Amino acid sequence: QDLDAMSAEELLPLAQEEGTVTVYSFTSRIAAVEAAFEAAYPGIDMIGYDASSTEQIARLQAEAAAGIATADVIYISDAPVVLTQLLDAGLIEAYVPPRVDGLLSDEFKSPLLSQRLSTKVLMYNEEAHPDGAPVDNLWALTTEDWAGRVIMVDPLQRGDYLDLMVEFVLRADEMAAAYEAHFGAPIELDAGVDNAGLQFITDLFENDLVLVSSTDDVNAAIGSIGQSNPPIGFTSYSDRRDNEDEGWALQVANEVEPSNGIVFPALLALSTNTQNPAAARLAIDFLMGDDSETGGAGFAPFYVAGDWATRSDIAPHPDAVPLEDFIGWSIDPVATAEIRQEIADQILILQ
Amino acid sequence: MASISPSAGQKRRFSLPQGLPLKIGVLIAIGLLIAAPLLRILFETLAPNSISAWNDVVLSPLSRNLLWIPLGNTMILGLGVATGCVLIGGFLAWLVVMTDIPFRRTIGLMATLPFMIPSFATALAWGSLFRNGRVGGQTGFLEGLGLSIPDWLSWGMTPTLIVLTAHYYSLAFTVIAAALATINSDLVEAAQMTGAKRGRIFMGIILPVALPAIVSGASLTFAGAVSNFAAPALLGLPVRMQTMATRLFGMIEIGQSARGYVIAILLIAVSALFLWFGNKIISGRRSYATITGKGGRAKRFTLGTAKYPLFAAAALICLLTTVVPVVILIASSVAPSSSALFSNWTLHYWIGASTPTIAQGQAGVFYNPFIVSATTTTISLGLVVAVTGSILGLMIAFTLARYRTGFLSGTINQLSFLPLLVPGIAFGAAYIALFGAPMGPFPALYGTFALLVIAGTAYLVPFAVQTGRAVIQQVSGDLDESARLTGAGFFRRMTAITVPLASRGIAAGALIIFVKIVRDLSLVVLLFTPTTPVLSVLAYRYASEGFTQFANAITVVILVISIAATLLANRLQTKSQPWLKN
Amino acid sequence: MITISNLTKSFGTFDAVKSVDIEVPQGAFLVLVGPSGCGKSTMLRMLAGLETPTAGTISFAGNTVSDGDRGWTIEPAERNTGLVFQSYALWPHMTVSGNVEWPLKVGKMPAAERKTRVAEVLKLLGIEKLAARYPNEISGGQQQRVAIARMIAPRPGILLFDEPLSNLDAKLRVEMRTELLRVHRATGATSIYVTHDQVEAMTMASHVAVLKDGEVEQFGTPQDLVAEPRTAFVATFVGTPPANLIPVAPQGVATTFDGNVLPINLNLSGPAQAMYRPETLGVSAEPTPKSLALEFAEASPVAGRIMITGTKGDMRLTAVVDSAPKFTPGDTVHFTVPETPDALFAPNGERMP
Amino acid sequence: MITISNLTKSFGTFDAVKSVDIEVPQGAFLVLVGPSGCGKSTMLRMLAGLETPTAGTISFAGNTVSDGDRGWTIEPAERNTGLVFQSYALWPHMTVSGNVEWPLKVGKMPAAERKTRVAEVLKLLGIEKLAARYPNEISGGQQQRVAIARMIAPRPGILLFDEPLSNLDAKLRVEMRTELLRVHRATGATSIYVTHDQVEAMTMASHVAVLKDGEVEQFGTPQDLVAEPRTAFVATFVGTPPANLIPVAPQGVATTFDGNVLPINLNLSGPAQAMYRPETLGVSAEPTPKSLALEFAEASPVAGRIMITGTKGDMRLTAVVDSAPKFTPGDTVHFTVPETPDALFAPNGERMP
Ligand SMILES: Nc1ncnc2c1ncn2[C@@H]1O[C@H](COP(=O)(O)OP(=O)(O)OP(=O)(O)O)[C@@H](O)[C@H]1O
Ligand SMILES: Nc1ncnc2c1ncn2[C@@H]1O[C@H](COP(=O)(O)OP(=O)(O)OP(=O)(O)O)[C@@H](O)[C@H]1O
Ligand SMILES: [Fe+3]
Ligand SMILES: [Mg+2]
Ligand SMILES: [Mg+2]
Repeated sequence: QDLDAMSAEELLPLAQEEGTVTVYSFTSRIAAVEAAFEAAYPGIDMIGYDASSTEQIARLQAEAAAGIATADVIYISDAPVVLTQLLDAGLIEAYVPPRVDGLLSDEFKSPLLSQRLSTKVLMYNEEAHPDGAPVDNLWALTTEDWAGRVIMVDPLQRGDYLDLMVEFVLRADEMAAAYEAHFGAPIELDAGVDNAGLQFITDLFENDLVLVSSTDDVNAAIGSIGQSNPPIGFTSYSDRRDNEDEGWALQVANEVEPSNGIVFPALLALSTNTQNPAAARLAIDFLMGDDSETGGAGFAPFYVAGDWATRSDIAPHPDAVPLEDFIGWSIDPVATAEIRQEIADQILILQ
Repeated sequence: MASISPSAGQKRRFSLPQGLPLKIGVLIAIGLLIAAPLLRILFETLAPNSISAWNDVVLSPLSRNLLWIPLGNTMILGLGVATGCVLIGGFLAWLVVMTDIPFRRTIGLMATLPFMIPSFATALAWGSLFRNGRVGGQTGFLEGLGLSIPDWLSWGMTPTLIVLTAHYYSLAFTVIAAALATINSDLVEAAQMTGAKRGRIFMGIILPVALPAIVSGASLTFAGAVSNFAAPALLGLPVRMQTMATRLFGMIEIGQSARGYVIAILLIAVSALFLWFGNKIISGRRSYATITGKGGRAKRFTLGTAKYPLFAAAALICLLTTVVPVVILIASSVAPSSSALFSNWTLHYWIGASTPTIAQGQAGVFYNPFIVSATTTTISLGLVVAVTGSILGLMIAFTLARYRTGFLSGTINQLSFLPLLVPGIAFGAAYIALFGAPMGPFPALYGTFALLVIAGTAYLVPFAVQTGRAVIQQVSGDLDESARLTGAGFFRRMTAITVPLASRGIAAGALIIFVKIVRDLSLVVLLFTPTTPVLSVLAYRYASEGFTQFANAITVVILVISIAATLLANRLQTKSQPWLKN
Repeated sequence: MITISNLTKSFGTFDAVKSVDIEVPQGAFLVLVGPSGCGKSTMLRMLAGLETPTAGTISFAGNTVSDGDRGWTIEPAERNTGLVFQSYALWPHMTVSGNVEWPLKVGKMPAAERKTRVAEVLKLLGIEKLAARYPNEISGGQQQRVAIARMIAPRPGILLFDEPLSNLDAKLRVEMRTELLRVHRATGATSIYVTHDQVEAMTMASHVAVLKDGEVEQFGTPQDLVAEPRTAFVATFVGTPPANLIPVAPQGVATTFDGNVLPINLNLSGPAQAMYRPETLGVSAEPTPKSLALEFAEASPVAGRIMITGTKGDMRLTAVVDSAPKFTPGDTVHFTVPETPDALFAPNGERMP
Repeated sequence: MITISNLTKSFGTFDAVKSVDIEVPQGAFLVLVGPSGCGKSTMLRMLAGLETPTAGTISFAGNTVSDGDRGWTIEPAERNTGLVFQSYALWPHMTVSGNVEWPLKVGKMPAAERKTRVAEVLKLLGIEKLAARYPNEISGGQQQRVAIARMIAPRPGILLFDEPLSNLDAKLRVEMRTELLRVHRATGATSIYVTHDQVEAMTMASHVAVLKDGEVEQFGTPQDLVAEPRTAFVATFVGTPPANLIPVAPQGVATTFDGNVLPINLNLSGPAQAMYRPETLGVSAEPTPKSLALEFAEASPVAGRIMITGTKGDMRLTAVVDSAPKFTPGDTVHFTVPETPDALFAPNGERMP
């Protein structure tokens, strides 16, 4: 019978027969999910493997080479890499639980199921700038005012930042328009630079962009309170939730031309060689949340300010800008994957 | 027993040169454990869809930033750190082992610690003193005093060099101290008789007779420095300084692993060159036999008036490289805000019950249900790998020390060093691919403790080889020969003669392995089934969620385990070498 | 029986032992003597199986144990030999009794027997009080005795000694050599013994081999060697004190002795070396017709007599006389030469009939 | 001048050297002799400054250099002494010439001069051909010579030798002692020399100190010691061969010698030990009225005579005779005792007037 078409209730007995399901997860919040899942479906043991996207990919590839399969469900970010190295290579396959099929827009269903959305967007220190973001156009970051004071993680060390760079190029036209809006003149491209997005990246790097190695460093640099002239930079909107604990004053710049950054998905997929096909599907179904306002126990760990459920029926977190008001670009993993390496090479030359 | 002749049955004819069977045995072992995974990594880069990576890395417009500049930086770091570490480590080792400096044991313990403190903590410690406003956020203590710290002192090569030296010198210390402990004091006394001053004796006699240890120490610290990611990433990136390690990490991270592996292979090749050179130095006709069959006396240098200045210098080094990072680390596990490490301390992250307002309701590490099981798993893993790694390392070290020349020895030497330079993730992946599936009569090891042990052993055996060899080379050959005459077999001699004499070096190697595997993440995370996670994985989980305090608390737990192991090793040490008592 | 044939050992281009042929009968006590660096220790190490010969073979009772030509050698462990290393090679991490006991443990001797045996050999060597010390806590001579104790404890079939008593005082040395001989006789083991002590060589040996530059100069009983040295080298090497050699050449009916014409007719046909035993030379403060003037070097009472040595250039003469004037360094001593030398050697060192 | 007063060195509870008082005049050549483990090396090490005395002081030319009572000692580096270690202590990582050269480098000798000096001492010790070898590539005796060369090269003011010639052959040893004496005289340095070789002690020493269990038994010129041993121990320790001691006790007008009554009247008032020099004892195969029967131990030609040793229980007698019957082990030898002993010692070892 067609497992893909089965409802959770139909899958349950089959899954219980299988008895276990292994989830590779890029976040440790899987532990909370595990507890909830086992409470919801007694008799099925969920095993959560917690490993970064990169490690998951390495592991899946190595397992495939050895002809073994231990994973049933893959919960992973880094969509562009996942598409090329796992999906195209046939190591994972898409699955959309029929229950949520209608609640997701197409971009979240294919090529892989997106469970929620995260961001890499322009953030500033709201203590130093109580009246709102100090910039209203990305191109301002390339000006003298912000020389040496724009900070982000090295895009050649973190895939999501590379995706951000790629997005600038994919949105070159918007970038060109924003340029004109900011400087009042159409953009002139440097030799060898063939679009406004790349020109932006180039100018940004030339403006003494400060690179660090982790998002937390960016947060601390931008957000630490007590700074008279804090830098500005790209980081996760959801990190704002740590403001109080960490002594930060992070705020998102949501009124920026043409956009403040990217919104990208966390993906759920089936391992192609899963030994527990029913339980795997059941787990994905569970991870997509129940039909309550907040997604219930399965989604609870992910119901945080600054991250958004892909399901249209889960209410936005009250502490954050709702997704529809958010100006970040949603990435297109397929398009991103196509030019990602090329952009990486360009950035490499810039460094 | 008046018969002269061995009966015909006893006769065993060797038409092989001495040592060949041993060499071949060792070669097979490391061929399987080390060469196979490395070759797999190499072949990965030669696959049709990744072969272009070679061109990209070596011969394209990208090469400059992808390879050459990072390579240059890496070599500066490697050589600089190795030099610094050997000097500082050697100096401290001499003080602790050979002189009557006050608080010898304490200094000795402190000097082994920096390696156990994660290098990010050392880098943070540097930042907390010297950080300037370039990146934003909190500035360091000195800028807080109103001093203006230039970029070169805050970021880039200089601080990275210093931090890595402060982190790795303890490796050199451990190896060199083990070697110095075996030097008959009459060699030093003979030098004293010539009228040579302390420094002269140190440079002219002590360091050279400990040359194998120095080469080992230099090799280990070189490898450590060139493969360290945390320090250059934290301190170098803001001024766009890249090393092979940061590049390699980045390439794998952004999905260009073929390029990453090519970089790794090139790093291995370059390092192999240095290693070969180092080995060349110590494999000549020269002997380093300082433990001889004429029991020399064990005596300490009296420092006289220089005692206190030297003590002050040693104490300062230890303080700066251990106490400061440890304080920062502990502070960061009790301070609610990472930007104000010394305010609002709370023990919540240690002993707090679950409060929804903090860290999404995580309970303090002591109440964390995982922590106990993770600690047990971690310690057992550490112990098992330390034992297996030491045994394999001992075999290799013995082979290398006794048969120093020849192609086979060279190969063994190089091979047994390489894992130090391979990124853990690549090594782990190769292991899964090679040994994950059932092989003939052997069951699939994937996901088992056994695979992790085997991989960990192979991955960390270089430490045991380097520390072991340095000491074994100092055991005069006639001690083994006189044991051979008694009819004792190879293993008997090994356990009764070589191991006790080299015990300090072996213990040092085992300790380093223990600390490494307990802290290691990349290999463990890839190979282990984390139903019962180890501590490092736990720390990683917290860190990736942004619960830095928890992560740091676990790091402190790991540090405490490491220190406990050191203390234990020290104890066994003194017990196991009664003839070195003073 | 130990048969050594054509045995050669080279270190790089240097030949430490060159085509040595010796047959040592079962139960014999062979003493190897020879100048420093002549290859004695190398010989012992090859016999022990620690060193593979470059060429030649060694066989024990007819079984080849080392074959340099084919490059193999039987493991030391399987030769039933014991060696006292010149360097002692004590295990620094074991106490004195531990050092002696370990080989017995390896030999699987039962614990009780082992204890007795250890106590026994330590007592034999007079080091029973040091049992609990480590090698670095005892004196050089004590270390040397531990090395001997360790070697003899398991009663090996072939005993190899490399200058085992060199660091002992004269009194102890005399006692020890008696003990070692007793051990040798009690076990009937074949022993090969390297020493520089002439008295040791003469009193202990059933056979002596004199080595020079890796070659055997003469092999025979100790009496033979003293009485009939086959070469000039042997003559100057054995005996207490060894014999003197004076370069001589015919000069009409007289003879030049080291350039001085003395009215002695040796009937030479060409230059030669004349051997005089020390007791045949006389000594006086004044020149005599048949005396040679040398510079006084040293005097020492030996066996109730006085041994007087003089040097002149390379030549060194030693006379043993019942009484002699008192010389001080720098004095001239006149050595009177008897009519007939004890032997004559050709300039190349070979004995003349 | 070296003044040693009340010098004591303890290792834990064991006293290796006990209240030694010696004055060594400037330029003297003091030989230390004594049984294995009696504290000779420890003395030298204290003189060199390598060991701090437990008590007592050492002063060089009036300047205290070690003070055990106050627990301080001047650095070896500042004493201008040189020591040939009993264990050689060659630096394994330097070649032979490197070993010899390093002290000169430390002494800041100019390179050219250094080269000459190294070549010179290597030549002096006959090891010039080994200059480029490492210590593990040369023989034991060669190593010992390197140790000597290294010590004398920088011409230290006080020369300390710890059994420097023990591993050399007799011939070389004779040559070397002449050379060492020459070095000693040429520099006028004070030398302290440990040896077990009686001939060395007799020929080289201006003064001899006999040590026993860490104490000085007798200190004097070599002649004194042989002629007038102050204790029974010294009597049996010096001389080649050393004197014999026989336990004697009065038995009416006769005397028991080791229990046997011999018709010799020694006028004793109680038990004592009679000393006989070897050359005063006779030897015969048949008993005589004044002979003692012992078991034959060994015979060896010495200085044109024969040295015969017999043992009985603990007693060991050595006679030096011009000729003797041929004995084989196990034979009974009869040692004839002369009328008067050369000296008498009380049972506690003290000399009787
Ligand atoms: N560390 C130590 N602990 C205890 N006793 C020691 C120690 N070192 C030396 N001794 C003892 O001190 C005594 C003197 O030793 P020393 O080396 O001076 O003797 P020596 O006269 O040179 O003997 P030898 O002729 O055998 O070399 C010996 O009995 C030795 O056992
Ligand atoms: N590894 C080596 N390389 C070169 N020559 C060596 C090596 N080992 C020993 N020799 C030489 O071989 C010769 C014989 O050495 P061996 O140790 O047998 O001498 P020996 O007769 O025992 O001398 P000694 O009486 O001084 O102990 C020596 O001249 C020595 O220099
Ligand atoms: Fe579970
Ligand atoms: Mg030798
Ligand atoms: Mg001594």
